[in-house]
Amino acid sequence: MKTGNEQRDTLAAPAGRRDWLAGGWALFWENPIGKIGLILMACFALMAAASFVPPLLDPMYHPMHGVDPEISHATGPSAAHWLGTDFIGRDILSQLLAGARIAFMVGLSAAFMSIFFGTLIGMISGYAGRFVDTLLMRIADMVMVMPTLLVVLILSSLFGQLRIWTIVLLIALFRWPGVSRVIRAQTLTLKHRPFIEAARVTGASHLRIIFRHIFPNVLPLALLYMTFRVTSAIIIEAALAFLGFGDPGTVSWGMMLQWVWKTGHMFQAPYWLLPPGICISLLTLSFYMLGRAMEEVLDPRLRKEGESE
Amino acid sequence: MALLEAEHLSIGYRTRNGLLRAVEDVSFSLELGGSLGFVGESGCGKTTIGMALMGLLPANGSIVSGALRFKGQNLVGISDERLRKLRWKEIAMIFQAAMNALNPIQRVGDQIVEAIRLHEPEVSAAQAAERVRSLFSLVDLDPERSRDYPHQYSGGMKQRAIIAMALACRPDVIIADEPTTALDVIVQAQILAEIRRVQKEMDVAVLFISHDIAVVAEVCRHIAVMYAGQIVEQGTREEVFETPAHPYTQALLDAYLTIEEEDAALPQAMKGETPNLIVPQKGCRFYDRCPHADAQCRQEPPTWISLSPTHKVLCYGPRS
Amino acid sequence: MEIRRYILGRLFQITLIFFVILTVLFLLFRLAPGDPVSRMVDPNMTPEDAQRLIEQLGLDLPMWQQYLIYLKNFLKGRFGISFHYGQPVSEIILNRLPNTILLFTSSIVLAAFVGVFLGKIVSWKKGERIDTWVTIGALVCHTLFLPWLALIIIWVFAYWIGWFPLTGMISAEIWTDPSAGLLRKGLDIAHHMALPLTTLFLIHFGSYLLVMRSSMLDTLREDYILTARAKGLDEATIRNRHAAPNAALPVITSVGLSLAFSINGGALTETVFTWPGLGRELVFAVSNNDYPLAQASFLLIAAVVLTANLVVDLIYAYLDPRIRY
Amino acid sequence: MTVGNRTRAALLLLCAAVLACASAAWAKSRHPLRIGLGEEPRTLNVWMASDANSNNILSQIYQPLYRHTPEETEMVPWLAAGPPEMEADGVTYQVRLRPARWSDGSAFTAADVAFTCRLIKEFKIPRHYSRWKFVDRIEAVDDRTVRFVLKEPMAIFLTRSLTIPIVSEKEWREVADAAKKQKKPLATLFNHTVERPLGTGPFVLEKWHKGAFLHMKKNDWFFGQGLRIGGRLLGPFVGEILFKIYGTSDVAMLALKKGAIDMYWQGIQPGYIENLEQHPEIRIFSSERSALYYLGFNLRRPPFDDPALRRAAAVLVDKSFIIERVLQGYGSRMDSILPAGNEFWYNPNLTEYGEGLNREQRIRAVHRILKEAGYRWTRPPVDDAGKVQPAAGLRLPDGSLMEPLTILTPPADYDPHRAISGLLIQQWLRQAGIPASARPMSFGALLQQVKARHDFDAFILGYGRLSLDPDYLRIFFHSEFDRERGWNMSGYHNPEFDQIAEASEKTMDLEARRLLIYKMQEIIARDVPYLPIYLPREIEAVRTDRFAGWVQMLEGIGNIWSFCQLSPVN
Repeated sequence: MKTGNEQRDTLAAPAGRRDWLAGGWALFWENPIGKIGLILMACFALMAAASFVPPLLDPMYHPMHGVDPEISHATGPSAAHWLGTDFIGRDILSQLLAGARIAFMVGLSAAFMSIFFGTLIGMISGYAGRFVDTLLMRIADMVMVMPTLLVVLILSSLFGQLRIWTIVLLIALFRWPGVSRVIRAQTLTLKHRPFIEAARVTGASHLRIIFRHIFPNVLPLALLYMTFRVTSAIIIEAALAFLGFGDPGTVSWGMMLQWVWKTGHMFQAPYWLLPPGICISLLTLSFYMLGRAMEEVLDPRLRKEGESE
Repeated sequence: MALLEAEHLSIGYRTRNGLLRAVEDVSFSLELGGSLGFVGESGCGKTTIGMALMGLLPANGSIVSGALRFKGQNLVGISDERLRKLRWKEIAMIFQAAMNALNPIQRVGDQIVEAIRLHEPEVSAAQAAERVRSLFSLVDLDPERSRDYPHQYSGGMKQRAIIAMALACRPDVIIADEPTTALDVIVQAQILAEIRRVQKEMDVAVLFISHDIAVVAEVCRHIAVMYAGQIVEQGTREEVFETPAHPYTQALLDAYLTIEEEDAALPQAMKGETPNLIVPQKGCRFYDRCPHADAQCRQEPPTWISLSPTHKVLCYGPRS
Repeated sequence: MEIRRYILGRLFQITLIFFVILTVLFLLFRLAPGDPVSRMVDPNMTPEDAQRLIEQLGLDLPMWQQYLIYLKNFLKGRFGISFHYGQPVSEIILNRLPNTILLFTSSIVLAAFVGVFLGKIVSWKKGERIDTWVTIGALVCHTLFLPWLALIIIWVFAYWIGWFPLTGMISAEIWTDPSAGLLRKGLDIAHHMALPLTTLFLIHFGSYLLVMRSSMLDTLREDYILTARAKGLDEATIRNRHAAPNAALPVITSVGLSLAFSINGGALTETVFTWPGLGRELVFAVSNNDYPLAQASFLLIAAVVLTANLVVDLIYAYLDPRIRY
Repeated sequence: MTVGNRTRAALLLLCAAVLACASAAWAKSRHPLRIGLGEEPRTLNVWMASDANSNNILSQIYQPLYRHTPEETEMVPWLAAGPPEMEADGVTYQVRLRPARWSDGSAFTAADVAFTCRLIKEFKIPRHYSRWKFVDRIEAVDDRTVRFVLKEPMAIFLTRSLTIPIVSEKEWREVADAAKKQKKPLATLFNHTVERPLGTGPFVLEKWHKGAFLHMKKNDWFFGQGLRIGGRLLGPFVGEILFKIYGTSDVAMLALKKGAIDMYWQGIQPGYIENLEQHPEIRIFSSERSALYYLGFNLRRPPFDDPALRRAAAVLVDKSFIIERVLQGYGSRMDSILPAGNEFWYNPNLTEYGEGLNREQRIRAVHRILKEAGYRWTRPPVDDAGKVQPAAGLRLPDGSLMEPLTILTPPADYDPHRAISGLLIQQWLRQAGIPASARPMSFGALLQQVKARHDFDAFILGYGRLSLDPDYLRIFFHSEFDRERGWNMSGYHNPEFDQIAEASEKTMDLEARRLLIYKMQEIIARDVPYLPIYLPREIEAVRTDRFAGWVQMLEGIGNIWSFCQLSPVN
């Protein structure tokens, strides 16, 4: 308990931040889980970066439109196609690489947005208190009981196929309550700390207090939650695409699985079925591991709520 | 033969930066029914000694050298199983009340019964419950409240319950680690009186740990002042209080008196920080903060000087 | 008295939230393009036919009237007639609900127990190899992509090794056999349930294990654990009687909080395993524009999650003497 | 782990093993025909049923008066005893019935037929009413004779009207009477729950275990038993059928390979074939279909109101590429709205846009067509030197820049072929500078957009089971049907076509009607309101180790002939 408070205080004090970062990094790297997570993520980042290469080599490696003129059905790994081709002759490896890019994009942007909403609402709710607090938290309760995947599924099946950015936005809109609860709790403890009281006495505006004083103090916590949100965003997008409700103009791993499923290659083409599934699982794993390791660095006591997802 | 005896005891913690010597070459002894108080600021190693006595050092802590004898039996290197049997039966502990020393989801009485029946399996549940009631009466608690949960108690009541728990198996030694910290002054006084009383009534030896020299003085006949992992001065209550030899003891007493008199500036000696215990400095550990330090203090560690058969100090030039 | 007031308050909140969800759902489904009639791609369906059907289904009324009818029926406990099946929605739901409850509850309960148990064990060995491996294993299970995992499981255990039936809940051969007794039928369901149960179990137990482990590690830093050690209790007693009960409390909260999330997984599992449950029915109804059925299933799920959260809070309060409402 | 725990674990394992073996053994005791269904049937209410799975079940129960033989050349009397006798006035038909019985043993009479037809007319039952509204009177002359009096001569009466399933008066009379008293009679009729449908077919429903299976038994009263109809000796020779529900075809294929089902009654993706062919006991049927998959244009607004642009699009769409890659070769190109397999009505002499051209040639051809029609580019697809290049800035003949347009397709989960074809077509159109983008939409929303709101540029849709009678040509393109929820989704208006279409509906002489149908196909191929793309084949897989006798016909092997002829092996 003591250690937790001490660390939090160090967090608040800018002077200690560099030391804390160095110490945190050491702690992080010492943790095998953090190490594995980081290495895995680096691999996927490399994949995402490499996704721009194949289409430059030959237009037939374009993940969406490029087809091998020689191949008109699913084939296994070969020299020209290291992971084989899909049923119309598109290269699976370049799809896999492009999928990494999409996964990062979806995961990070959805997580960023949901953290943004969550932090904002949490801070306002905690800081304003009373009626605003009650209202926002009841809304949070309501959104919280919605199974995100099913909601997005309903929306996308009702309003036609959704663009990838709409999906990202929807995921973010339904994933904020968990974050805002934690941020609210943190804001409540901060609210009566001397430096906030002092700011208020000197006549700082509410906005200034929230963004200048409270925000920097809840930021590490928000970042921690972001890693967990990344995993859930990636999983939801993949599940959506798998069920056929993804953005068809995008090559995501979920889409690849959908293709392999819907075209009847599921149990025929392991070279096509396995890579996207493994990639989805490993990328979410890497973010999750990162989050857990970060959490141990940040504060072992703050975890409870975020983790069940 | 002393009931409890430490000889050149050194305890270290393994940390990322190296071995932290939290306790260095400490010797003391406690007689049956006697009382010894450890005083020092936080981080000086006093709690570590308490934990070592209970065999409850954290996983990265261990006794590096020296011996710790209880009734002549060396506790260093003893098997966990034997140590476990010894705990509470022979050596019990009173924890700080502000801590969650009581399990929040068990009834207080049950927690005491658990200890009794663990060490005395022959005692029936009813007998154990009866004993709890009498223990509660002994520490001035309403026996009926033994069926309550800890959160229903006030700070002082919790402390009494903890004392009752410590007495449950009639141990020979009780280690009291900051038992009155975080209690308000009136309750603090009551608890101290309580400890003194049960010590007398039950004839149990008390090892009292506190940062507050005044509190220690109220309970203990002997006092050991600790600084940076070492005992720097040891003696009877009167000796230490009336003729403090070590500059640190003097500073502590000064601070105590200053607070009493609500006056004067911060004592000189309290400036500066406690030394790094991983890479100990060559000379006296108090060198940086000592108002009387000289070149010798810096070069060589001081040795013990006996001022009386019971009073000794770890300093080159003890001044009275 | 206190607790009754608390429950009443919560029930009131739940009703309110429920009502909002009800309205939002209604609006969503009515605003969305597409109706069940336009789905019928059959040149024999003339525009007049379509118009007639729309009138008969009551889709031509003004929105507010439809809403009032919807509310009125809802209060009477009538969820309308499924467009797709032409049967009362309540009948369909009542038919599917027990299956979902059976699969979902058993997997969650099993996962929670195993997760808590293993979490308890490994937290005791923190930093040792077994802890690292079990933690990594739990993380892997927890982040596995569920539909994919389900398909792999089907392929390996139902097809390749062939121990279990591929999908479904009962086998037609046994249930049409007049000589089959209750036991055989029960065993048949258990046999079919093994794989979906395993899938859901794998996905969930990891998360419960991780929560339990963290919670245990926090608890182990608590002072009453030190007290328990000081009392001379052996490690197993400390773990089981002092640490675990305290550490399990956050797990209960986590089960409640993650329920909505688990339901996603439940729906996916049901879909892949053709388990005749509510989640699968919802996915199916949604893609068939069967508003009454989709609405009712979703409402039911929301109601279940809301109530379950209340129940979780009550259990928590029951187990933790510090909380009294 | 203690000894106790270990024992417990071992016991558990043992239980699992016993369970696995036991259930496998139980399955062996009887010999039902086991059929996989893709989804649960919606309903057993024959009036409500419009989905394939319900129809699969109901087609075993409710029977029509006439049906096509597997060879498709002619209609044979089914419940009728002989061909309909037309009287001299050209509007009165008399049909004799076979001596048949309902599955409960009661007699099937002319009253049942008359009741069914009147029910359709009274309730104006969707999907059936349009084929019966021109029938004036239906009379039961005697127990075994029905007389139909039409308002005017109708070519489609025999093929389209007399093929509806006949229901029993006993089963439906009360329901219909009760429904008529309700505020919404049709809805009441639709929502009537049928537990045990009463039919005349080869099988009767024994039990429908919701969400799991349907159990059918042989109908001992089946009128065809032992008869020879259409040159075939009818059974059924199978005692029971179990219909099992598999949500995904992948699992159904595993079930087929494992032997858990004998047939999967749903078309499968070509992707499965290679693997299935490795199993000697599995046989693949690839059958002709009567279907149409096409790209439809909105003729009501620019840019596709211009036939030149539609023709250009027709040249750009590489049908062979789609068939070879997307359909994996299991399909054929279409140039008419009618499938080529419909040999009698199909006009083989139609323009084959872009046939035999490669990509570059197509682009050049389109460049030419559009330039002649007055289109201009900022960067034409073919530069001055005659080299093909990425085009940009396409301007309409009136000088305005072409707005981005969308091709609506069903979503990939509904039909991956159409969704992917949409993406391919998008790329091809862009090569000529047409700023197209494919947008998959949920099926309901797509139809709403196209059929009701008429708010779209182009779309890809398909008709699964087109009747052999080509009357649908009229329904798709007659201007009468260009209205909300009408089937003329393109908004095609051509008085010449309308006139021919109306004539074709009423021309009784087959040859004369054929000429009209030929002409209609020509006009549509010229104006391209719809661009027919492909006709996929129906691919089905069965096991051959337990049952034999599948009858292949148009639309595959899942037909009443198969079920009347299947018999256990050995």
